[in-house]
Amino acid sequence: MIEVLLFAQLQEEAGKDKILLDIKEITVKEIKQTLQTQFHLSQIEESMVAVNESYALEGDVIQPGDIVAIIPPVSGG
Amino acid sequence: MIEVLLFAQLQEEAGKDKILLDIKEITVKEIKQTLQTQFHLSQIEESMVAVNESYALEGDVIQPGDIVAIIPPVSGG
Amino acid sequence: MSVMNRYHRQMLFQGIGQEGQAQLLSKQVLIIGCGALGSSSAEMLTRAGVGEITIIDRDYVEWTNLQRQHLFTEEDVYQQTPKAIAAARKLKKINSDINIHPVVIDATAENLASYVQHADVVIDATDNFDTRFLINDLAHKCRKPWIFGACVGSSGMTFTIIPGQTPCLDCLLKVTPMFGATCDAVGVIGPAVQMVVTHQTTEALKLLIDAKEKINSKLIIFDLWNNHYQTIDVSRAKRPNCSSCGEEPTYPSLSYHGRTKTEVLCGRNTVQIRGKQYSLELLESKLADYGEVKVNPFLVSVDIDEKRLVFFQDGRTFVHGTNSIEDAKKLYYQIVG
Amino acid sequence: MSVMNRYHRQMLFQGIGQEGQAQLLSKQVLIIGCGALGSSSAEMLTRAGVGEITIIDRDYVEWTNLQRQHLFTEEDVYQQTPKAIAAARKLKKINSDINIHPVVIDATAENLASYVQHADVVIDATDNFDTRFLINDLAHKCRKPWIFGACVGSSGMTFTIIPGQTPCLDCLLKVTPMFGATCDAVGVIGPAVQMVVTHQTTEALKLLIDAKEKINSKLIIFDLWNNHYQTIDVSRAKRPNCSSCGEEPTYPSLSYHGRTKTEVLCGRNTVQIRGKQYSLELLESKLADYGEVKVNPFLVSVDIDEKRLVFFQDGRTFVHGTNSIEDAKKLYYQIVG
Repeated sequence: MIEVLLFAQLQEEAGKDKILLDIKEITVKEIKQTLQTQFHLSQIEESMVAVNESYALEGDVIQPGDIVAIIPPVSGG
Repeated sequence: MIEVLLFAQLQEEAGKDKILLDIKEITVKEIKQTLQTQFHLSQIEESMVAVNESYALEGDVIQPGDIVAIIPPVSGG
Repeated sequence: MSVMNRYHRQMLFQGIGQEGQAQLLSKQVLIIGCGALGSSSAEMLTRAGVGEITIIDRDYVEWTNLQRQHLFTEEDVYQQTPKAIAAARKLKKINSDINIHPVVIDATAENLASYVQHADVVIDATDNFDTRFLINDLAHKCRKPWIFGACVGSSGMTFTIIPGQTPCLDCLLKVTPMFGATCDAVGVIGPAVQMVVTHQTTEALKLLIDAKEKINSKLIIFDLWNNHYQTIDVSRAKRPNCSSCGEEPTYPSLSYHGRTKTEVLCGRNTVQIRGKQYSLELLESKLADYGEVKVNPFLVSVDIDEKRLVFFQDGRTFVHGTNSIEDAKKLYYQIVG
Repeated sequence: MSVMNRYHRQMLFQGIGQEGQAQLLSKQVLIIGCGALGSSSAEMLTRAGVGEITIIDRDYVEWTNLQRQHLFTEEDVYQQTPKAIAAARKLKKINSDINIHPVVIDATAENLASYVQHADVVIDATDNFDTRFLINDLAHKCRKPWIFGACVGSSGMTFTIIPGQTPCLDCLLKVTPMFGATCDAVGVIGPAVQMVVTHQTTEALKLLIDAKEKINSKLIIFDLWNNHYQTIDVSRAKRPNCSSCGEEPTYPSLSYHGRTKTEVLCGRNTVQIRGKQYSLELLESKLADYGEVKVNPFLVSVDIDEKRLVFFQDGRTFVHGTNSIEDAKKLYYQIVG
């Protein structure tokens, strides 16, 4: 299982703050596409991704057991 | 290595907020005694202990790699 | 102006919405203590639109408060305004739609009971463990959720205690600590206060709108200066035989025996406090920060400003130099926490 | 009264002490924006005794602000007091020993430069990415640390950006986001604001007293309602060829081309804003929350209250129904963030 945490406006779009994906291995780029397809997240392309509290690049591989945070641009203040 | 985080007044007494102990295995009760002897922490007896973010009992065994938090009674408000 | 407009951004937040806002406006919160934690909690809940807020505090505003206690100004110090009153005046200017009840009393088992009974949520903003254990017992007796919070230095902790569900303060600490670190002894920075209040307020909002599944079940401990933040699973700490939250509770803080008692010793300019029995050795080392300490096998004494405190082995403390129970207790809790 | 007495509890805290307090009193902080983040930052730094605090904001106090923006009262709404002025009035009552400079302007590349130049630390309390990228470029050009902060809903994030050391905002976001979520669109709760401010203030104190080894090197992201808190190591994000913090910086936000430009269209009761080029499709879905949206292949328009916004494909936006650049920009940033 890969645990995906959604922050801010992405929660509203997905209707939840946490998603469990039953996937073996997936790149950051691919997980963005998967989430985009399944949950129609409008800003996933512009979102930062962190895997296990570390900034991730598009080609990084996510393993089962990893915790992924999807952090969209937030501008309120 | 066992990583011990000290909070609040214990930091002042120990002169640091983090202690690394090169110990194989140790119980919660024993680690309290060890810290007491080495750093003269006045309130370690009354402190809560958490191992890997879980409340620990005196007999629990701490392993290398564990993160231990020592939380003394704090009363300010 | 429309009430709805005022809370527009909060109603837009999906977790609260219009329904949640209506609930907030119909609820009562009791804030015990109006120092750093209490004044900020009161401000945030007032802005959020909680319908009724009762604030209990025995103290007045002083210079050393201004560094971290929100709502208070220099004028409050010059006027020596009681904290609950000073807070209420500011809060009414912020939100005239809700009811603020300032209560200037020293919280005791007797006078606190009816306030706890009428509250939907109780917020701990006290500065000593005696009052916290009193709250713990009263909250369990009345089946009310309460939100523990405390801070010193750059550290703090908070935990939401729900009767019949979570461990209670007694479960967590097992014994009443001899001393809790106080801001008077170790100091404190404003952000440590705000961090505790931020979590307490969030949990209060969840409790008030009955968002049960969102309540944080973990104890939070942090240190902002050293960049630590832990969320601790404390479910193991719950004891079925706990005297406050167990199967046959005795509520020890509410019994005559368990209480800290005070009396003015007539004609002696002295207040006697009868509380916990402290180890004289531990006292000796603690008191060294405050002034010259004298010790003999029966007592420890220290001079602080114009007052002298004498701690006896049997749990009695004399505060010489005052006839005011409030002043005496204040000094006493500054030291023992 | 003795200044030392006022800061006693903060000087007792070992991390600051007497020396640290003296340093705070000699330093300058620039707070850009005085909404929710800015008003609370200003209050905490004022109480902590930072010697000079400059607060820049173009806006005035409104009803919807009171739910989360500290310092402001109902009276400020009735008077439509500019936020920076309203804040400064309250702050002077809290601490008359320090200097507060309220500045009521719309921040631009020109007028912001000298303020950044004179500050020891810059705090981001803005509500839009245009100004944040402006701060990012100016801070790197002037080699000043700045503390990014933002929040919506129950979430927020903050990161301390130190030129020559950490990644910058441009490194983190790679592209300027099309839209940042705003409180006007998604709502916000007070604790989310305070959580960001708590971290920003702590980092500001560390920077001001030069406690370098204590600076939090991680980006903090949290969600209070859902009980998430992560500290993210972003060191990998730093790009040597970054146009703001890289080896050959061009500071794109400071160039004429990179700036958002505004002009009043004479006699048309309309303001033109020339900014980023937005995807009309994305705009269409975003704008649906605000009112009826009309679309054709060249533009998207929406009516909001008495105004009409028209977004063109080339990055121009018309705000019909006003001659005020301030009003037009405010509405524009409420939507695009």
